[in-house]
Amino acid sequence: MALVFAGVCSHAPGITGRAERADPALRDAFYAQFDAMRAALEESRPDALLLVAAEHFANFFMDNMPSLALGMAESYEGPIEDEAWLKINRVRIPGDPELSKRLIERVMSRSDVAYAQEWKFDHGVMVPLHFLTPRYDLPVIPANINCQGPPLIPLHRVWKFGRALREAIDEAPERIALIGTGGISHWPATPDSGMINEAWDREFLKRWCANDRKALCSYSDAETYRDAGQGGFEIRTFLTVAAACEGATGRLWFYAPIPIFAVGCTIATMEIS
Amino acid sequence: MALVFAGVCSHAPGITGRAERADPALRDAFYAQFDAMRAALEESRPDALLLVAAEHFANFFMDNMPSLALGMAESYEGPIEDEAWLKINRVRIPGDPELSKRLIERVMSRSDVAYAQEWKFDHGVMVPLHFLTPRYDLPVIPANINCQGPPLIPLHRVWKFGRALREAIDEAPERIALIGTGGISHWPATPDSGMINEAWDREFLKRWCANDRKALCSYSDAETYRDAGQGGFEIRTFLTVAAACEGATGRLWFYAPIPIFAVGCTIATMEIS
Amino acid sequence: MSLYYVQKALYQLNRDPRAKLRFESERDAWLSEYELTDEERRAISEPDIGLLYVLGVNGQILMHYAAMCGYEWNAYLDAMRQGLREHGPVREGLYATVWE
Amino acid sequence: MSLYYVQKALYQLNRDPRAKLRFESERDAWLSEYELTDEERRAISEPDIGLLYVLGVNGQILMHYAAMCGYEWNAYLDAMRQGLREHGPVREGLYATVWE
Ligand SMILES: [Fe+3]
Ligand SMILES: [Fe+3]
Repeated sequence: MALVFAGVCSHAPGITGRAERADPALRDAFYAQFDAMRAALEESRPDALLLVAAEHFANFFMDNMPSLALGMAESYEGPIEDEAWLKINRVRIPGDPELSKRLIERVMSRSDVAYAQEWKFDHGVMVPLHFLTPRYDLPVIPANINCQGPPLIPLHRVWKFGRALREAIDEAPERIALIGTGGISHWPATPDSGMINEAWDREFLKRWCANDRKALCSYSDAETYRDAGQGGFEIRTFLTVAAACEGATGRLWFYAPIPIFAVGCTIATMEIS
Repeated sequence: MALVFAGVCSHAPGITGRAERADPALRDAFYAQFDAMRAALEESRPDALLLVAAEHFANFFMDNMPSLALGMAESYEGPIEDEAWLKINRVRIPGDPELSKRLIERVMSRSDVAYAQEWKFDHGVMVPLHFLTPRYDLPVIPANINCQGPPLIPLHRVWKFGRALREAIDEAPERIALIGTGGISHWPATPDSGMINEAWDREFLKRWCANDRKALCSYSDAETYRDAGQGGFEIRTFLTVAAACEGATGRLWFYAPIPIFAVGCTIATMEIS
Repeated sequence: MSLYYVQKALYQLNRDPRAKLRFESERDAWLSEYELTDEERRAISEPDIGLLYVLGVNGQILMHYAAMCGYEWNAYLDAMRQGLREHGPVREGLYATVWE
Repeated sequence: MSLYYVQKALYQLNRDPRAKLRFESERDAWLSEYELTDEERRAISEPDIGLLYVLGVNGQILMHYAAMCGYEWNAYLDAMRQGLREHGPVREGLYATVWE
């Protein structure tokens, strides 16, 4: 059992970039839960953090859009966005190419992942790291699921990916933390930015905490688009973590729509044992 | 049943680029079988050609190396190599983005493919097209399997990809031809260029013609590298076609080592019915 | 397919400092390397953020271009809304998708 | 990881006409954008095809660079053999792989 921590959290450029425009009480309550998650993560003493993200055209474009990708670089740089816009300074984040290679080889027996020896982190990775590993001293292994440009990987294949990741993690001697980061319902970077379907989010989180595979995999992309926006496609990152922890259940630490952050802000963990 | 033709053939820049340096009798016998394959392909009246290739760092590099990729462009350009070096003129080859999209969506239910809306054809695609569709008038849908930069997709997942392709092809109303192109044993572009393990090749082709899934999937990459060189990793393209035609058997039209072409030159088809 | 190249041009602008240099020093030559219609070229060149949105550019690409062109967050949102009023609904891409 | 950038530089030279232009007009500035050791930079710059092979560059990348530098096919093969004699066995990458 090399998986020592598993959870999910929101990302969004507004969380850091437009911090001063949010309701201070709500924002600070959210930040406090990020802090609590950091404490729990640190307490699990991980050797590496496997971060399952849904990047936004920072590395992957429709000229070669992988359904699934895993990083295999010695280090990563981020954010790719303007530092002043995101309010996060550009840093280098350590990787672990040797561990990456072992995980990739193992995952490939189930999932057809792309690998990348170079990878620039966007806000989808940097916002979580800013809160969870603020000294950028924990080796990170990025994973990515295409949630931006259809055709998209179907949810039942996402579930298989989560299972494959868990198998690979369990075979590694290292202590590995797994965090998925994505939005639930949201319409980011569109005229509907700030719209959030709270009822849909709460139903989704209920299914996630119950780790109900069937219910989690039952959303069609058409339904998700209609009810949760194109940002809702990012539930794939949350599904991956649920799949990796199949059999365990989850606990919701925080959920609140914060419109200027353009997302229902979420922190949750899976109880692994 | 929308699959109307299935076969495999060699590719190598020498086949066109160093044609004048080959034994003329052997070369012309090989070219004649390429011509025969073109006639058979034309007789099958395909609407599109799905070409399973193993490209050589023309589009895909280790910054984002997909295990599996499918093209979704309106047209493709090739060769990417110097025209004089390859002795093939640069042309535009029609695609069929709408058919591509349907195939990709269907294949994604089984295999985690990357898609590409832009793709430059290298000799691995252009040499077969030069012989098989010399007027470049048949829409092509390129597929690619990473056979160049480990970690490589394992053979049992390649088999699943072939099965997924067949399912997708069978659901399309179009008449689709499927051709895989790769080397068997060879050590291309190294000091051992021209070396060919004929016994290994003939054993592989026996398994391929028998469409013996177990025997075809039993090669380890270590064995292949030792006995068939790094070029031998390209058996993945041949396996894909066998998998797509599981249950059918094959017929070897031509096999002969031609050292200056750096590969055991092969033409074979699967008897689909 | 033209939308593909509009997005590719902006994608490269977002990630490649050399693309940005060429955008500043030789915009027309740089744009001529992408297969664009006149309307698309104009939308990038001006820039007309609202029209780019209507043409179908993904917001995850567009918002960075808007920021680069000096649009503050609310100005970016307003530009898209203005684009919808001026040019009608999004024509192509993810936001125009009719999901079956 | 240095081999990664050696290969990336040559990969881009093979596929991107603008990279080739910069290679011809401002080779040092262009090379400085890749994380290379002095030996790697020298091997690309001279070019020393044999050394590039020994450093581990994949032949599917290297043969095009050799052709671009004027190496006829047999000269390319000879350069690799000469490299092995001068610099010893391939140090890294696919051809140095010890498969378990
Ligand atoms: Fe996101
Ligand atoms: Fe090849």
